[in-house]
Amino acid sequence: MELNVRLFALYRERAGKNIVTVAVADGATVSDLTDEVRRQIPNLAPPEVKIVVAVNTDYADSEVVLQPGDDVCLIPPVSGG
Amino acid sequence: MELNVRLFALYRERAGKNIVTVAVADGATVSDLTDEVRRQIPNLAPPEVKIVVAVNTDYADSEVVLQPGDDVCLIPPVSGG
Amino acid sequence: MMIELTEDTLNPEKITELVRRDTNGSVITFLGTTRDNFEGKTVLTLEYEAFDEMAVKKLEEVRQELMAEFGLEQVAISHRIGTVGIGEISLVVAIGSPHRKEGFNACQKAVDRIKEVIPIWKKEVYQDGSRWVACEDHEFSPEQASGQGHSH
Amino acid sequence: MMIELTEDTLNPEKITELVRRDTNGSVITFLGTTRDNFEGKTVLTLEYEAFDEMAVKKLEEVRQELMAEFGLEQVAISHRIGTVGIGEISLVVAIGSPHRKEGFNACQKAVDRIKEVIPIWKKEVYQDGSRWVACEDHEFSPEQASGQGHSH
Repeated sequence: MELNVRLFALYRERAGKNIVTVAVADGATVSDLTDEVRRQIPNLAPPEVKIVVAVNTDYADSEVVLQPGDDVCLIPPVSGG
Repeated sequence: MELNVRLFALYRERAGKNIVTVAVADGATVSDLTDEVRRQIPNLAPPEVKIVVAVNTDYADSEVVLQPGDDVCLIPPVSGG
Repeated sequence: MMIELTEDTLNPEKITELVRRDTNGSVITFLGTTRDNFEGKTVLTLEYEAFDEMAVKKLEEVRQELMAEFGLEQVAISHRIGTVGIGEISLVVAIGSPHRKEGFNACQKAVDRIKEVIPIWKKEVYQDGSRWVACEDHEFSPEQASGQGHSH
Repeated sequence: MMIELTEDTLNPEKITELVRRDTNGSVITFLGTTRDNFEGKTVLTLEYEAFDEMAVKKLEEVRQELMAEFGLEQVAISHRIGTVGIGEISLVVAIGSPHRKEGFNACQKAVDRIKEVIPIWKKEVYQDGSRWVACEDHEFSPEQASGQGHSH
């Protein structure tokens, strides 16, 4: 399936775009997705940094299985306040 | 010496006046003064309650020796805020 | 004025402005407001009485203590006296600081100290009488129990 | 509105009014204001970016958590986004409570949680570049070091 992954702030600037379209297998997990994004955008985050993912506006663990149509967003380290 | 002792709030109401004039010996302490005030106004405070005294706008321990002209005030339990 | 004792309505916005700086990232404000009830009794209004000269002096001492202890430069305290209606503000403490941690700590300590050492007294007026309140932190002290017993 | 995410100037007085009640004795307000410096560099302005839908949802979750944990009913949070000038207010947290202790605790925790979990990002703009800030509580994390290296 194809997912449109939204990027914010630091990740958006590093990628040079708001949205990256990623193809993953059916049954793919959040972790599979971030692996694929890293392949497409190698400078997104250093290897030692875990990329935090929100699925349908909630933080999602790396084992969460993705569904077609999921709203997937990559969340760089937050700095509100 | 004679001292004009100012009363506030609860103590003022119990005494029915703002100021009580108290005669104490030269060299009298804060503790001597409160003993004398208690004699004059027995209902000012129950015996188990220590009457807090300010001398010249600072809290004064019971051993402080009073001087003629000292500004002496009795401070009931505070409740600002 | 970083210290104020006044019969006028307190203006928290003005007091907060006093402690804002471009070098600060945090402003903590405490508003003490008068409550409409005490142990189930309806409070109609409150009367604050102060030993003015000493109260101002002690407020400034508390302010200086806090600034020294927490390394702060912006601390403002205003206390209202006289008649204060229900829901109105009786105390404002505003602390500006580079970071919030010391601001929160200083603000809490400020209020604690004010309630402990400032010669100000609050009288709650009920339909059927009144009561001089003792500091809430000594709610069950013999003095306050006695204060309640003698209230009229 | 007890939760607000807005590009407009924040109005702390209005937000504070929301949490005042005649049954409450305490209002604690935190204002987060933008600082003019970072490690000796002059900050000209700041840009706040949010993942709006999730930020509003998470702010409401934090609000509900606090109300449950501290037994509170009056909690208001407003966060500004977009361009924010130096010394302006980026965050307001206001807590009304019967007594001050739970208000102070809840307010501190609210700010901590907001800085941990709300998907909002702050960019400091300098004369010669800019930097996405990582949460101050993770100031020396590898991610932020990398963020700094990549800033432009």
